[in-house]
Amino acid sequence: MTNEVLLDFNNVTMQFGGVTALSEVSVKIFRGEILGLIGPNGAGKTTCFNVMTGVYQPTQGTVMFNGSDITKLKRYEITQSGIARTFQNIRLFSEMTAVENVMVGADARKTSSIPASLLRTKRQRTEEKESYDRSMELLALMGIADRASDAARNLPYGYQRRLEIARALATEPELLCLDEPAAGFNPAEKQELNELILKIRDQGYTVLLIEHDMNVVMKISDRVTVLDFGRKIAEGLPQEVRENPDVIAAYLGVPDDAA
Amino acid sequence: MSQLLILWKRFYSLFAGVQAHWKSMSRVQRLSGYALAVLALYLAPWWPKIPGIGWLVNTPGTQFSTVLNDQVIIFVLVALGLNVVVGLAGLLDLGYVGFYAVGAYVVGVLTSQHASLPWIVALPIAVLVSMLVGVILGTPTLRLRGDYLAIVTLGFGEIIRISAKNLDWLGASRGISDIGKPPSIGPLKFGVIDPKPYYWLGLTLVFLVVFCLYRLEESRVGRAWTAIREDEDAAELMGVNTFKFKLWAFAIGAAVGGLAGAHYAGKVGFISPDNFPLQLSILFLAAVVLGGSGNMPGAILGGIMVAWLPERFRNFTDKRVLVFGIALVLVMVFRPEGLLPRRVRTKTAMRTSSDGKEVAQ
Amino acid sequence: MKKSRIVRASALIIGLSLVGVACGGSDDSTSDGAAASCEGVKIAFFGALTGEAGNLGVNIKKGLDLAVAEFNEANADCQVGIEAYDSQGDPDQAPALADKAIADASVLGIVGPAFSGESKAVNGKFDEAGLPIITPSATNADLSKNGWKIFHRALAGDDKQGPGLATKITADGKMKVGVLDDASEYGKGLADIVQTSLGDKAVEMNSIDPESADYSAVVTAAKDAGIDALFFGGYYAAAGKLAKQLRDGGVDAQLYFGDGVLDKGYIEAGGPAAEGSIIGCTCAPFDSNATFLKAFQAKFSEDPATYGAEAYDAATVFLAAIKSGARDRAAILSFIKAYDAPGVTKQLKWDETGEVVGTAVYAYTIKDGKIDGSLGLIK
Amino acid sequence: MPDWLIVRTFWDLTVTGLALGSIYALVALGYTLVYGVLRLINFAHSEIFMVGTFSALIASTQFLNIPLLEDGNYPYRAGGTLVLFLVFILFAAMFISGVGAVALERIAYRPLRGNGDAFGAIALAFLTAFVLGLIFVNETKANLIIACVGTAPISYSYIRFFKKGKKAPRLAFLISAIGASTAIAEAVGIWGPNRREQYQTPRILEKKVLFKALGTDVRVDYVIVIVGALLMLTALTLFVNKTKLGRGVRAVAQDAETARILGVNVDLIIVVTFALGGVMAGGAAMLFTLVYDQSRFNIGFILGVKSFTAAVLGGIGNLKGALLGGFMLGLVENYGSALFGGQWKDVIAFVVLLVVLMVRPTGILGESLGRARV
Repeated sequence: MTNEVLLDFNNVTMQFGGVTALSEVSVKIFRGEILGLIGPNGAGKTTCFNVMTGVYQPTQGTVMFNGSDITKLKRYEITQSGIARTFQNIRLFSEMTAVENVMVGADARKTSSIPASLLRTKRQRTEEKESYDRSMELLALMGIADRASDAARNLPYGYQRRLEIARALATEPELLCLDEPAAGFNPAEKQELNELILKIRDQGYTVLLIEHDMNVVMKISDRVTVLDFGRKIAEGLPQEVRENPDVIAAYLGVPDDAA
Repeated sequence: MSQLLILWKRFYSLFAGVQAHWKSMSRVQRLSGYALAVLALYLAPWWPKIPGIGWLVNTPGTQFSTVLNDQVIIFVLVALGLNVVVGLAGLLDLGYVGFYAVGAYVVGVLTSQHASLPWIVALPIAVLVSMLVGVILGTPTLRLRGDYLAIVTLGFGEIIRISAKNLDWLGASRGISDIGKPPSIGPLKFGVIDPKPYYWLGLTLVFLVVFCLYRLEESRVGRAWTAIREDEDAAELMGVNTFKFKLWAFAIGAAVGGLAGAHYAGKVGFISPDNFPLQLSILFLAAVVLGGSGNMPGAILGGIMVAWLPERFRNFTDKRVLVFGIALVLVMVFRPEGLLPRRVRTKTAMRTSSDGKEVAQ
Repeated sequence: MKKSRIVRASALIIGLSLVGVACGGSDDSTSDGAAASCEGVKIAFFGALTGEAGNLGVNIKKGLDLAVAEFNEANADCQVGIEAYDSQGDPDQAPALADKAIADASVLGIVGPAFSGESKAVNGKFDEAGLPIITPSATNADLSKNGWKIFHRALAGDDKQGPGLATKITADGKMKVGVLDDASEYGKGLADIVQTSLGDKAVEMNSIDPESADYSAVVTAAKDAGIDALFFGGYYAAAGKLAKQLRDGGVDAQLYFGDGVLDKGYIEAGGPAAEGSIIGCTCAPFDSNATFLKAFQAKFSEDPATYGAEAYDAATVFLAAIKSGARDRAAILSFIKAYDAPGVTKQLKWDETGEVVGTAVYAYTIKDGKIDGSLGLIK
Repeated sequence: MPDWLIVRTFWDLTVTGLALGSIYALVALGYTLVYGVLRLINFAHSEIFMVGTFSALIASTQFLNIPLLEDGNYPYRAGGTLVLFLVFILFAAMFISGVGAVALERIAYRPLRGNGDAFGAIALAFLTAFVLGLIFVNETKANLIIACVGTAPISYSYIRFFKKGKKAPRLAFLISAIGASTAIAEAVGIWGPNRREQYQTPRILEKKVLFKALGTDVRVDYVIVIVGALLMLTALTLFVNKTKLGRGVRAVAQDAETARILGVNVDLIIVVTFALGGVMAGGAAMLFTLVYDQSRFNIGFILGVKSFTAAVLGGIGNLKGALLGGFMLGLVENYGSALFGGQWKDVIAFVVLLVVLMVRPTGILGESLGRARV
């Protein structure tokens, strides 16, 4: 972890009609860290994600990534500039094979298009091979290479969750946003996932993690940001946040393992 | 009941067995198999003479080889093109007949109405113009969601037909006659009566289109299209420039539709707005979905069925359309994914594998 | 390793196809020409028997049936067959049917094609194959200008009908005539000719969509223009709807139509609004020939309808050719070229473009819910 | 003011445009309701309308024994008899169209939702047998019956048991709808009264000019159509907003899964939706015959396309949008015809649709029965 700011989520307000989902939220993510983003249901975590990845245009505020403003960029341009994400409810391309799913992500970095594909130029073939090799590598990294040729919809739940991460990683992001990757996992699986996320971080990726399960978040996050009702109420090291009275109040009545 | 189920499964496993057997053969054997199949297709005009299966394929009341070209080839080409738009990219296009008409009209205008270019020169222009029209129509409309797109494309199909019907420049309701024909090559004479050369030309075009589309499908382009069809938002968030690829799908579909129209115009020599009714768009779509959308063999089969069946069963002429309608409902009830549903391809994995070995299953 | 079934199947198909190639040059032709007797001699009908415009084709087919039945009865040693090619009036379906007719060597002549659109799509084929045709109903003026040697029609074209109608309208003293059409090839073509013939009496009223239910925009325009007559080029179903809505909308201009409206369907569709409309046609009144009328009524227990008599005439010419001993298409064609005899509708003699020499235009009117031919010749 | 046709005849065009627009609007309601609940373009809805026109025609000629013409004149009625007759014909058309729409759902859509019931299964079994009988057996009644008896149990069991719970892809619904649409139109064309020819209706309402306003004759039939359409829309809105079933319709449109969990009988709601759409189409059909007094087997197709356009124009899924879209389309078509000529009518309609969608991608009033998908 360095002190270099990778993503600067600057004073963002997001309103839907009359409802304010985020209110003047500022978050900084440093290169190489795992930042945990927590908060009760409806606190605005996924909205944060959606603003970062261009799904929503914020009503106010800017998102700076690597020093440039990405607020107005199109979604695919944001991905190509280095932010990738997974989804809270799995959104794989279910009719495609696992490896094809990952290849779609890998293609984000490729340039050959229709004419090249039609002519099968040398570069196109090289790129296809690169995409394929990289995708298989990522599937292996996630431990799901054995089902590479199966349709995504036929994969077991845990595989699908990990496939989403592989697909996101294939876009070669600098920042990886994981939206509740451990949802629906049992403790053993969660443990595996924790190790996986740490491994990813150690490969040089920056990770933004939304998680319900406090144990997961506290265990692996370098820093934690807490949202409640669309406002940032706390930020800091896991230990500090855990003892923050505002956070305790926000979570009162919500058991730690609410996921 | 359970016995029925078992029978059903047997039937399927038999089918799978043939497939496995096919895969187990050597490359040479497979290639020679393909070559023989292709040759058999080129000899299709003589199929009705084959004892045994002749009665099955023959079309009583109409000339079989004319049906092969004017109906079957046209529908197969169109189904292939529309399959890119609807089956692969998941864009519901109810006005596809418009592109078909553009192709035919460009050839008509360039070879007869306002110029007398040879057909062979007009053909690529027709394809390009259709593609351009696809881009022009697609640019404003592809931002619309699925069903809005459907009604807007339907409107475009109608706009093109009505314009052709009312613009004197396009021959209005008189249509365009004396459209140029493909140049004769050696003994192959593209005349008025013998439809066989047109069929062979059309079949060659089909192979060409299949080849090109196969290359696109088996590349990043095909993956992008499928991803868009499966989940457009997720695709965009994975870095797919969805608008660009949707526009490409639209343009390529339009180009193939235009090619079909140009081939048709060259064959029949006369086109009028009555050749391009809105209902034809719906038949085209039916061909794609009936056969199995998103799957080239399916689209081809669907095209063949929709074109050939009505001619085969000409003997109950007045009930043909009724039967067609009921059959559409029945096929959708019994096989909602079409006659040849698309299967998840495993080929990508095997073919592009870096070390040439098949990926462990 | 065994040979694949697919390989075997393909090989089998190829082999058998080659056998087919060897056996006969042209595909699925059924006959190899006829001998001196009339065995395997057929006259074909080509046009719509089913579908949208099926009525018209059925009328024509009846005329053909009657002629052939009479001939076969009179010539026990020469039985001529009938083949029907039902195109549903669709230029898309027509070529495959035409090729079938061409390939069937026993088909020596064609009564049809019934419509102008399908004629354009297939007449070139018939011309190249030398298969003579006599159409009893395709009246589009341009058809005879294509240089088709095999083309004949048993009635005058729209280039005669249009001026005839204009003459009638002028003779009726109409000064401001709205000219409307259905944007079909037939309707637009005829309306244009009528408009040109009328000169500055005509008021251009554009087109309507025949499938549409609502013509209120046209009714409003007609009312606004203050016309005293209206010509509509189109078919009977649209004409009926139009007449009704014009009358309901308070337009009482005299209505004129072309032969596409000469059908009892117009009266059904128009109801009281159809009364008094004037319809032009180059076809002769059904009762102009008493023998034909009686024979027709005896066979079908109904009156002949539009083009029935023309179809009868066309068939008669072919049958006369067969009677004269012509057994191939070329002989039949030269027989027709030289033919000059009275038919039930008119003198049957063709010029080199295939136009019949008689160019009479008749006017019909609707009286007491019936088509009335008493207006007689208008030109 | 320029002396254009459209300026001179503006109010004439407005009245007739609103009358046609009312019919578009009523048919559009059916598209909108079904789309809102099932996210399905019910392509066969236009044929439900067509069946409605035939029901109205048959109700008047067969049940009320009104002749087409009496001594060459229309058999006009007046006063109480007229009202009674009109109401009877209206209910006949509504009833048959409603039943038709429900049957359509059972046969062509429900089996695709993996929820086929006995009625649909039996109907489909017989349709299968009919097709097979036509293809493989000569078309005699005895052979058709044999084919039915032979194949019905197989298809019946297949639909009832093997297809349980399997939901077909969206396109399959559309194709099934197109097939059903074709089949219904053709069946009426083959076996209906007067087959493929135009079918006339007796005209019992004299088309008198009711009053003059702004230099325009306002005819009584136009007034009935416009007022009738407004009344029916009001009734429908009340039903959807105030009754339990209506709330169910809205709930399912919002989120079918949640509604199911909350105890809403989704299948029942879908039936209600189709029935409502059918009834509205039946009403539209009766009003249509009142103004245009004729019908034909293929009358539905173009009118259906237009009405669906109207629904999209107003914002599909939105009841008020259907009304607005219908009126707007009727007017635009009429004004456009006067400006550019009747042959460009459809082009004008579609261009307006395109322009509106460019500015407002979910129609003028937006979607409301359900919500826009992300």
